[in-house]
Amino acid sequence: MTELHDAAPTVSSLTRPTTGARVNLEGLVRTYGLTRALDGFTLAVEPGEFVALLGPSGCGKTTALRVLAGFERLDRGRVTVDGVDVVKVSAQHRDMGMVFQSYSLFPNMNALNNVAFGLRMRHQRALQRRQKAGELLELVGLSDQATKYPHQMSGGQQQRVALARALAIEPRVLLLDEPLSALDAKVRGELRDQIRQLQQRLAITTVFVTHDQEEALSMADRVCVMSNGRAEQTATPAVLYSRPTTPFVAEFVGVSSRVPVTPLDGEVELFGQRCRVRSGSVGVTVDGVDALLRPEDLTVTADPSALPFVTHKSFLGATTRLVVQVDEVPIRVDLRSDVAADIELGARVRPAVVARDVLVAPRAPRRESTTD
Amino acid sequence: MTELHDAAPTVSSLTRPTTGARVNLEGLVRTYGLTRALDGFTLAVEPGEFVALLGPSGCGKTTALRVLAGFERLDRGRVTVDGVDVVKVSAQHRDMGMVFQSYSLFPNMNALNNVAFGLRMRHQRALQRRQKAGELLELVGLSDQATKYPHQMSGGQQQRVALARALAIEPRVLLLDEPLSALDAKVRGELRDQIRQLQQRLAITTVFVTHDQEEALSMADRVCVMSNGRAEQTATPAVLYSRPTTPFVAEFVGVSSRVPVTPLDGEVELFGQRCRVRSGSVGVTVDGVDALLRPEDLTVTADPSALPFVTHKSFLGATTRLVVQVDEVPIRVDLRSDVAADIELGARVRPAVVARDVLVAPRAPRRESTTD
Amino acid sequence: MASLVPDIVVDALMDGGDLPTRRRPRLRVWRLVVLLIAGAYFLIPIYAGLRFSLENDAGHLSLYAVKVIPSEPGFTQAFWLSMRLAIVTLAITLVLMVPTSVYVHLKFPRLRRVMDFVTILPIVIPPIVLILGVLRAAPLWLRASPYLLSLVYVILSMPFVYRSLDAGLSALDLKTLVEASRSLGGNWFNTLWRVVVPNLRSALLSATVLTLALVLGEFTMASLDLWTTLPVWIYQFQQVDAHVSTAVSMVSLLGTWLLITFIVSLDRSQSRRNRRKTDS
Amino acid sequence: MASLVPDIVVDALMDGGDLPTRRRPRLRVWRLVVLLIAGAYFLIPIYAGLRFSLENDAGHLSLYAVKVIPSEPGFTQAFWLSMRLAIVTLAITLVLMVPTSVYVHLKFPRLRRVMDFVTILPIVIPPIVLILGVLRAAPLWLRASPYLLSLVYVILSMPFVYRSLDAGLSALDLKTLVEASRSLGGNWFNTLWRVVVPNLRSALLSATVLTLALVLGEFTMASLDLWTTLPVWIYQFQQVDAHVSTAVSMVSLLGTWLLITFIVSLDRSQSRRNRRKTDS
Repeated sequence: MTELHDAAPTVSSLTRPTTGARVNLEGLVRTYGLTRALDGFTLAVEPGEFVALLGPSGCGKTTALRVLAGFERLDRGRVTVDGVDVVKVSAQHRDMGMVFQSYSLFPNMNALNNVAFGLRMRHQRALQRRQKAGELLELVGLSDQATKYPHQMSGGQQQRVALARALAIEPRVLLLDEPLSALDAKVRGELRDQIRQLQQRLAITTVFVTHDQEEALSMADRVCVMSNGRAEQTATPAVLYSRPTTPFVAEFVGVSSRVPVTPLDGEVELFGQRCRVRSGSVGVTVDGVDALLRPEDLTVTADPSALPFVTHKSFLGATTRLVVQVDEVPIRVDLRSDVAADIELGARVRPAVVARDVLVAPRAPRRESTTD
Repeated sequence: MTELHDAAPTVSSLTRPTTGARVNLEGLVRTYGLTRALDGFTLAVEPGEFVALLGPSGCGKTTALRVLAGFERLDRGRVTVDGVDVVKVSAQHRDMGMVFQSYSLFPNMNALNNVAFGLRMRHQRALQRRQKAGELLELVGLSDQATKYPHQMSGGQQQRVALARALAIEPRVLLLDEPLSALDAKVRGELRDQIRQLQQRLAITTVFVTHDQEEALSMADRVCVMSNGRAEQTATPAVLYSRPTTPFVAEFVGVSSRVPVTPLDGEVELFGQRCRVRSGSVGVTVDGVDALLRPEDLTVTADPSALPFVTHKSFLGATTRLVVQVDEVPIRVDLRSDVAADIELGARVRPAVVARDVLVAPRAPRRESTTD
Repeated sequence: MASLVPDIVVDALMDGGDLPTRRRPRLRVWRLVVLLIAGAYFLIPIYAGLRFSLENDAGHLSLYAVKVIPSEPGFTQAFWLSMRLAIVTLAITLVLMVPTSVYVHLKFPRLRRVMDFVTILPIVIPPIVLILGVLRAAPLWLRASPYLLSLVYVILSMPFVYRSLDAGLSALDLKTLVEASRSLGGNWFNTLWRVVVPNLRSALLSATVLTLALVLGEFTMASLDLWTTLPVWIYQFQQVDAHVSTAVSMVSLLGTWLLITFIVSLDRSQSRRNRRKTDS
Repeated sequence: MASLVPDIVVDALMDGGDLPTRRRPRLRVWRLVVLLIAGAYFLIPIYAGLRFSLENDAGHLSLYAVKVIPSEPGFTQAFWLSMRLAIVTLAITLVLMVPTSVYVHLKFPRLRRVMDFVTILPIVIPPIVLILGVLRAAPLWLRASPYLLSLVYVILSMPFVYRSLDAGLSALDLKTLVEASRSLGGNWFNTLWRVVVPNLRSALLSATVLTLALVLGEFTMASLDLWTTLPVWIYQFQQVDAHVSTAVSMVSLLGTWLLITFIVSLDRSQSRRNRRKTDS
């Protein structure tokens, strides 16, 4: 975790924020046989912005990235970088640095030569490219690994070299294709911080593909939630979390408990309490809506005379998550761990809403218990 | 997530809590050449208890589990189940159900036959074992997958069948060897809940090996943190998190920021504030200690005249994590997301301790920035 | 190489059911191209042979060459000798190689490199050198028996057989499967018979087919060891009647292929049956 | 099969540096056992051959058989014919198979099954059938040239060569490497030459060694096509002087092995050099 201590290398242009490119994807369509991987996908990325594409597998997020990189043909739509249409430009000439999910380092080259490869392709002199590659390895904290071959490095180190390699060509756009998904929890967390830090320091326009919402929310300036080849909602993590504009986003982002409610005059009744419906709540129809309750929107107090009781209790560190059975519906509640310590498994409790307002969404059909 | 709705199958003995076995591992030693994988490891597991073995790779946690399962020879030490020494008993006769990290289902058998395999080895009749296997598939919510072959199922489904298979033999002890580590974040979370739920319902003694502290803390009754083949501390998640007894545990469990302090009369000064040292803090020596501050122990208030400033900001859902630079030391602080919304990146802030007391540990040598 | 034969004959030429829709049309064309090239390599010679064997000396179409085969001097003996050699070789090979491969994989995975080395030797050593050496080294009683050839064929088939088994075992995660079976109460026999072998079926079939093809087609060793196996007989009889000799080689090719198809179809029906029943 | 040869000769017999300590003592014993068994299979015949070639007719030790080799009638021609065939075969094979394998892997991974099938055919078709068919099908001008044999050897070596390349390519994650190179500004030539081929070195060497071994050792095809390659000469000369013939086969074995060792050592020094310099 101490990579935060890293002194910035005292070298050259690397630490000066370059101006990132503006990227526009407009109405992308890509069809494979009968499947539409992209179905009118549109996204605008500001210069220097970090945008995450988030969605379940098969939602088209990787296809979108590969279209941007030039690896995938487009049936319809426009891709512009700083206003210039690049659809006809081959991957080789797009100047986009890409970090792949699997370890994509060239096995026959050591770390330094891997990083220098892009410079070599740009016909830079040996001395120059070696110096630049060295600087980049320093930037990702791997100066001491320069002569190591990929197979001699850990997964996390390899991905950092891959990052350095992508940055070495001073790309106009940095593309990250689930670069963390093959790593251990701990390494993943650390690399997450490091990527975000570097991206901010270099102010490079970045598109990041992930299926892990935690990753997307914690790293990105804006998150684009995708489904069926389309952008469902593109917004800052906080807005996405608290004000989803489509039922899909409401369901997909964050952990929620669903409680059936009947809205009346912009209010709903929950646990005997009247709560305001959050403005911007979606699809409030007559024939049934659910309140979507985040675990932190709720609290419970011990009350032996209450009917709801605690069925699960799991320690999360600062908070402890309880699952409370209310009228056959399991409700997730996060309490501060010291508060939760007094509540036993099986205890009778009275739930209450602590949020200012609650999110409401059309009632979902009960999903089967098959979790995947 | 809705597997919590599962009605308990209305069948037979499965839902009746069986009495789990008591397991004792005493002074286990296992040497490979010059390396001691186990170096006097001791652990007592109560009947029906769920104990997690947590530690970095190479700490001996898997070896301990394999010794218990009978797959690994022991150089010294005793393994007793309900008081009976089982060291000489072969794996085949130990009656322990095991779920492996990788998909260990027999590829040539469908789900039902996989679950029934253990019963077949016990010479149960076809009709009987088919019924029992069916009940177990129902228990893990996969009745509809009975005739599917492993390659036709998702990773999560395979692990649930593996769980059903391990439970089918009504094992005295359930052994879980990182069963979730190969799965996606979402599936992992769901399966985590399900395993814990089943374990509690069946009250089966369970030993769970993991390197993921979140998993260990959220699932286990007690967690045994291991290092170098020894148990560092065995305690409930809450105690482990708030009262680590060794520097290793303090460092390994949870995310902490280290701030150098000078203890005086059981107090330390932090950000101009005097704080009590937590009772049980370890190794308070004269020549230098650090306060270990959890992100939730701290808060910050905006103050343009302050020196510390926000270097990172990442949205975690209910909370937002800030990294605040205080005298060259980065400090992690978790704020409620609505509070943190008002604090910009780069803003000057004044940190403060909100915890009742702070944990103190011997100063660690600055680690290198190589994160793995 | 493990699943070669079952994959080949059945799946490779038909459309795999799980082929993504998008690739289908282009793939079909390419598949056709590859098969046409393969055809030029293999089918033209076979066609030429077939035509020649169906001609009489005057160049007219005739079945006489095929009809007279069974009555030609020496044919029956050569045929049965080849069959006996094939069966003996196959038996020795499987009994020797299956337990060895499983054992090495399970207990001494690091030995696999040595095995790789040892089993490639028969390809790297010129056959003429091998057979001359064997003939000099073998004791007299063995040199007098055709089954010395079987021993040689066991060696020759080793590269294919070992690599088939190795690939099959590598695809398995053998250690975990064996441990799973053990922890569920399976003894070693049950573990091998119900867990390991069924999952090696493709590899075993592949090994079997390759061994049979090798034994039924081998010429150098047999002719140097002075035993008239089927290929040697075909060669010798060419001087007597080239049409008949070619007809025999065509029939032998057909026979080999029928045998292979039969074995592979055994595998297919077996796996289909397995899939149908829920509790075997 | 990809990394067979480099692994084999160097690593398999020495102790791998990364061998876990615990397994070492037991492994050594087992390695010895395997090598002893392999020895019984291979070294005894070779020893017998060696002894025989170093004896004169009277049974006394003598080097005369080795000394007279170069002056024996036909030897030089046979030797050079074999060499020429080896080089031509190798060239055709590599030029044909390398681009094909890379292309199939990259663009049509589903075609790999068809390739598996096609490239196994030469093993499944009895050589005697193949050569008889080829001889009937080939046009006259080609039948008059020894290089018809090269074409046959290309086919015969296909199973080994394709499988070597296939294994090498499968170990690579070719698609990602190619895309990484492309996105860094590499054109197709640079991508192939600097990224793909260097990482296939082991596979290419393995393919080369197996092809050379096959061509230098093949007897059936050559003798049926009536060309006196080295193995055919050895066979024929046995009737003239068995000692000399055996001596030649020993020398040819030695030659093949020296060639292989040389090629493999090229690979080793190459990779060591690569490892030493930081910017090539």
